[in-house]
Amino acid sequence: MSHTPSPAVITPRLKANTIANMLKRGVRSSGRTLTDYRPTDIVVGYVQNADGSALVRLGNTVVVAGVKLEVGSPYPDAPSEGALVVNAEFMPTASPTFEPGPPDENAIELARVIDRALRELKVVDMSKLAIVPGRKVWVVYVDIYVLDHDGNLVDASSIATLTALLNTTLPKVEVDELGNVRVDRSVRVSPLPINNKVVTVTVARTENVLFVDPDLDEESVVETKLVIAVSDDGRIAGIQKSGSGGLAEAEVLAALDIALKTGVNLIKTVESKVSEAASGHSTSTLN
Amino acid sequence: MSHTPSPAVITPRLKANTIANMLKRGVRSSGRTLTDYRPTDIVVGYVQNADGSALVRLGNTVVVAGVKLEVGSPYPDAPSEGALVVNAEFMPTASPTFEPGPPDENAIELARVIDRALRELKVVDMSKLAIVPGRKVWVVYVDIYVLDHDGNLVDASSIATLTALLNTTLPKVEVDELGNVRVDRSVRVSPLPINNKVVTVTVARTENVLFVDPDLDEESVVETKLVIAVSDDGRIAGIQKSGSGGLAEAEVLAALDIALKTGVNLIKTVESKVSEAASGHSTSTLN
Amino acid sequence: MSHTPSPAVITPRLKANTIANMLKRGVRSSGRTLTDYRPTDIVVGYVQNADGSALVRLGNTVVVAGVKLEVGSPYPDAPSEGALVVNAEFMPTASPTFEPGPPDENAIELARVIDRALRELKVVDMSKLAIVPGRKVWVVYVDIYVLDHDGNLVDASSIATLTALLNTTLPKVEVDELGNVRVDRSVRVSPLPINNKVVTVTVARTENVLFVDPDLDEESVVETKLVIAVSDDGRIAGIQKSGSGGLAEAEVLAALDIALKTGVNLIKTVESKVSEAASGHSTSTLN
Amino acid sequence: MERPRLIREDGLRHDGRRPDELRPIRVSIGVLNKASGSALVEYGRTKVLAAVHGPREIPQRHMLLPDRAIIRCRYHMLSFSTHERKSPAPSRREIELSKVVREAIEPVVMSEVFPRTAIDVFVEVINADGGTRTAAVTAASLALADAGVPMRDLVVAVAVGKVGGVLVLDIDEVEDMYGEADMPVAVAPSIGLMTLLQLNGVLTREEFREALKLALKGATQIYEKAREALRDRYMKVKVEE
Amino acid sequence: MERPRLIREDGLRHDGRRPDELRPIRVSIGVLNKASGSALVEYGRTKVLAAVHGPREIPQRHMLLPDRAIIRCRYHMLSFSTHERKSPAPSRREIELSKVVREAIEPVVMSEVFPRTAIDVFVEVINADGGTRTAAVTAASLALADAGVPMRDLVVAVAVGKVGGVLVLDIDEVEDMYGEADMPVAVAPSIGLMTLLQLNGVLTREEFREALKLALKGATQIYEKAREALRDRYMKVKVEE
Amino acid sequence: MERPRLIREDGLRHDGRRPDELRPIRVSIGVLNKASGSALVEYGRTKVLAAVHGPREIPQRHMLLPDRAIIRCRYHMLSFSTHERKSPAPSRREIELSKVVREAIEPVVMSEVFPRTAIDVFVEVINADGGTRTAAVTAASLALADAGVPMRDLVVAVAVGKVGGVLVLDIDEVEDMYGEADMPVAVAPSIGLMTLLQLNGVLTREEFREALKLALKGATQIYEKAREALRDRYMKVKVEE
Repeated sequence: MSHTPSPAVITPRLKANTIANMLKRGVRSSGRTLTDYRPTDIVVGYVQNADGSALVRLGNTVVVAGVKLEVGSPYPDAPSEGALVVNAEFMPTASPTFEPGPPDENAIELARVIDRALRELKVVDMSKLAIVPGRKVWVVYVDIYVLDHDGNLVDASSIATLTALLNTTLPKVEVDELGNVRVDRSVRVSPLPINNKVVTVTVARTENVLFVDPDLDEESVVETKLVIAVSDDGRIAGIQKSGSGGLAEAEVLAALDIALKTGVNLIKTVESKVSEAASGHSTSTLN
Repeated sequence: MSHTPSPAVITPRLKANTIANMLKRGVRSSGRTLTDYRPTDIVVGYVQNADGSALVRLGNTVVVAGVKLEVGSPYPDAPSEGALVVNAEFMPTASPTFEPGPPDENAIELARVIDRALRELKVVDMSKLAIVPGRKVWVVYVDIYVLDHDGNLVDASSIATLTALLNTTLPKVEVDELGNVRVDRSVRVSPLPINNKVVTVTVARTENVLFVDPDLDEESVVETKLVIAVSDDGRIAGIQKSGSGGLAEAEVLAALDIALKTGVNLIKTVESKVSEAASGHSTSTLN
Repeated sequence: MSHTPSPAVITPRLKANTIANMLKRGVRSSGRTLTDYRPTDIVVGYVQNADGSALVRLGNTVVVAGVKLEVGSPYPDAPSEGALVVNAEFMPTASPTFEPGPPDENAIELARVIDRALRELKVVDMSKLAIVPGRKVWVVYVDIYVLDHDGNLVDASSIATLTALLNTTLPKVEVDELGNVRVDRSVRVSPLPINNKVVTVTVARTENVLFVDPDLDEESVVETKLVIAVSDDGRIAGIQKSGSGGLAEAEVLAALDIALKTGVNLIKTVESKVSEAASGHSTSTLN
Repeated sequence: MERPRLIREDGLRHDGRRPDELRPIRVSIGVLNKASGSALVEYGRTKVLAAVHGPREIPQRHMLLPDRAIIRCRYHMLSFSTHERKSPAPSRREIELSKVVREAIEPVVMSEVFPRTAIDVFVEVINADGGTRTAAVTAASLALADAGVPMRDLVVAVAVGKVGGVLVLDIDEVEDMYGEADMPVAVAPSIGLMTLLQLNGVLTREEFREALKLALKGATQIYEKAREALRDRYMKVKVEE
Repeated sequence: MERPRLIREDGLRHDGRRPDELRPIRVSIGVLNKASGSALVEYGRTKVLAAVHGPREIPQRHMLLPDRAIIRCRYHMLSFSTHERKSPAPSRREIELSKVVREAIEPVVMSEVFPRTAIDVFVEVINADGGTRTAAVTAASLALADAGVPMRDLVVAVAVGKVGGVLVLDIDEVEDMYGEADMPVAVAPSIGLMTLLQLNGVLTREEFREALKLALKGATQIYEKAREALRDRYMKVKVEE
Repeated sequence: MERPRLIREDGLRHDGRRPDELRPIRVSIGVLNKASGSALVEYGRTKVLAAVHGPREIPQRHMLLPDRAIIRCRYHMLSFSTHERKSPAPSRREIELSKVVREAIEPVVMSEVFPRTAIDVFVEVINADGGTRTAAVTAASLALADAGVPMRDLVVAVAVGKVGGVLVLDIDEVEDMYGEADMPVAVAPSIGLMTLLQLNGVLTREEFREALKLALKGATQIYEKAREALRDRYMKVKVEE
């Protein structure tokens, strides 16, 4: 059962009021404008045992995403296509309010929003992931872990996911005469085939003010968010209104415009980080 | 762990006392005699996506039962027979005291009592449900949902189950040379093969009074119930004593006589509703 | 999540203090010396439906262990070897503080300590448990149930496990031309192949005193235990420090010496009980 | 099942509807006896039951809020409501939609009237033929009204889809499965608030504008149906008294 | 396993028993150290252990009742007690039988003596050869007596079956598996109450009457065994003191 | 994967280390923003993050103790940290190691300073290449220090293995998989206490003595690294202030 959440006790009411009043005047405590996105720091290939991975810092929010390729059976209605599974967990390291245990509705919603954007835009080229058509295909597991929570987990997760997918390489496989598949992860044959790119951009609403990329303090005064998936060619690849409030039609259209501009830029940042890493220049770590 | 239930707070103690006193004098608040069954309203084929279904109203108790046929593997010890799976859930819509979640012991007991009656009387002719003998058979899933709870859930469920089974048709299947089975639910080839018919009749005991088909208020004063499965040819196809009390031998025999008479009539009601529906005269709905 | 346990309320503080003071003087309430093990009573073959079983009483601690052999698939990396699965449950019969439900961390730790000792010492000869090499092997399920808890559950469980394994016989199997395996448990073809033998010996520490085989009252004053697996040839086949305290190097070495001596003797006791039983002299039961 | 032709040569849809045409909508209020309020809503063959218990006290006191009622909501599908039998365990989709439906009705409930209580909304999908979440929002909103929970407005919902390149109103399951986009929208028309907005699929900015307009148009029609049903129910009660 | 001949030509059963003959019944009381009361009951090869904790306070206070003790009961099978290994997860059968066993002992417990407490009964099936639920009821009843819980009567239980057309007492697993009906019955003989009655199978009214009579006859014999065991236990304790 | 040669002809190990040589150890303290304390510890390619929340009050009051803080600990592996993807459900191994890690740090925490509170330690294995539990203990101990929890000593841990007949320090995954024994040890060097000791494998008494000596030697080196990192962190903070 989904239930009205208790207000997080993280941000004291006085501070929340200050934040809300500043936002109404178009000012943010961090000095950002309403449409400023926080700096994003991306470490490509952070986890050696993953087939692709990324650590993303969006302000003080930290997310690690990893891709594992496993040999599995295709869906009966798509016998020559790979499969995609996206999971997200909010780790108890990220916030004193996060409990260990299976993903709650927020983590499930986050994973499903990213999953749908990847799927609808055909980000991964599933048609190239058959190993033995009709029998064995690659299953692409994307696992997202939020390690530190300073707001806007969806966007940070979507950036980490896109980076991890772009960082993923297919291991060598051998198929014997009986159709058994042996994977040799020590040899990498090609990058994961990618068709398109997508990130989400979150626009928050407090009273009548719209602003992008809320941090944790700002989220304490947000009742409604629009999470907008943006493709590299500037189309809308998904929307999710979230939170216990509503929006007017004009607000939705304004939020879209903010998101489309921001999203295309974020994808460019990811692309440049990934090619930097491919040419061996990525160095940063979690510290 | 099973534990002594708390008395439901639904019926106030004063009202419960009145009900108990009336019952001792052979009178029921509804005007029924001790052996009167409530009127039953049956909608045959209530759910389009089910392979067979029924909505049953027993007084103000509402139950919907549906049958889904799935292709499955036979049990090793009966390679040419179909399989039967009966589940029941008490929906939170039915009572402010029902919590969402997996079936509790009462729902499990209800499902198992109906399951055993169907199985022991061979209601569904399992020998005719092989698709590829030894490899693929029909699995008959009967799912029972209690939507509104005004007492005697078992009988309402058993009536809905029998009706749904009589309403079930087998979809067309095609088996290819590899033994793969394709189901086409848009074409119906034959009714589910039925050998016998069964319903349960519940006889309740309060102090020394026996009465049939208790409603929710009456259940608040009942310590012991006998659920008696009755076949269309007037035999006993199952018994379950339920509740934290006991019965004397003579009471058991008296309850049986009530149940046998009532059960045979209930089955006739179901049969006539099903044939009405087959000839296109069923109309009622949940409203 | 593992958490600091609440002190069990079973043993009153006054009594605990007395026990601790006595131990410091090298005296135990039972009259045992610090290195005395409690008498062990072993019933070989206690459970008819098991393929091997034993009931063990260590003082007032009672454990029943049973072995079931099931036909299963081998691990891909050991296609011609059987598999071993060890589970333990602390039954609510054993203590008013044990709750029914899935095994807690203590039961899981116990099972894994015994599992590792069996595995590392290759107690069961897995290479002889293939039925159809690469396809079908015996899976050896060892299930341990603690029925009465008077301390030192690990050792009692390890003794019961070893006895049950030595009591286990392989049923007859028939493999048809399709590779299907039929098991006939009414015919027994050979004992389970055993390479080596192992039991654990637990040495407890209270302040600076080491003593073997703590009973439940003694466990109330124990902060640290070393569970030491001992092989029939006097080697160390596993160690697990348990409890919220620590030990000095010299204490560890002293504990080892106690354990090695005790363990070898315990294995001899088990061996003689098993051969007694094989010649038909075992009689005792749970009463 | 082969991909059907979603837009016919005459411009109508696979079931004969015009692009901007709703399926037949049926609304029944107060269909259950033991719930505080209930409603059965049908969009074509999609059939959804909603029941409300409360406002009431609950044993899980730590969830309650000092200044308003909390809303708890479960979206649940009966196992036989779908083409393939749905396993009884709650799916991730059901968990997400329980949140989405809750957040669609929460903005209109005057929860401040009943502090320290819970209002429980249970949605049961009896038959699923596309649009179950939108029918669920409409049903939940009517069940709340039937329970006498004070509300700022009714919320009604409908999905717009893009199928065969055309924007169409109130898509059914075939159109959802084989179409290019599905955009469910919930609206509280009198207060001008969208309380649910999802897009599954890819649209340009212009297509999105059009789709939104179409959704609001459909919602207005459903709103009229819903208010009419409430009026009928209310007057019947008056007469019966 | 092939269907064995259940009734031999001489009219005896597959294990040589007469139709109205019990298996050897063994009863041991007070077999556990840390439980308030315990009993081990064997019907032939069926071996069932019951332990009682309480009456006691429990952390789950919301379950407790102001005017009497609640009884909590778990029927559980050890994994190796059955022919095929039983998975450790509680089965639907175990959940049902926990309720059935609880409701079989509840009528004789004088729970009003210990309000606001719980009496916990744990039944462990160690070896299953038919009749585990009836042996469980007998064992639970004796464990309660051993724990000093005041009771109106002992409850004992036994199953009657119809096998090969013949009504037989105390059926074992083979008879249960291949027979036509299985009817477990629990009785508190001194107060004339049946506290468990189930029928799995199809009987006519007359067959049922006969079966019931046979069950009551068998129960009387078990009742004597049980009382004798209690007497022995009690006297031993006296002597030991 | 074929069994690699674990000890080369020149006496060095498969990765070129001497038998008594640690992998490169990296320690970062205070890497997370929202935790009371945190540390990232790397032993070669093994990468483990620990975070501490508390001392704090918790809703589960029945767990708390009147005379000291309780420590709660979870050892958890990210799904992609291992060769084969780890299923998200907690494994029995993770449950055991949560206990083992908790019991390794508990002896040095001065829990009596904060009665009726909980100190929560969350360990996340980001990349697993052998020695995750020992890196976890070191990380947990540093995260506690970073959180300002008063401690009697730091605890650091390292595993000794027997591979190809040779005792070696700080074994990696290949050595663990193909070696003969694995013995993780945690030590609080200044107070001379071993707080974790496990042996998986078979050793003689003499081998065990040797192994223990080697472990204590390795632990001393890690202890220096850990103290240095704490000093750096502390001084940086001073300077920043």
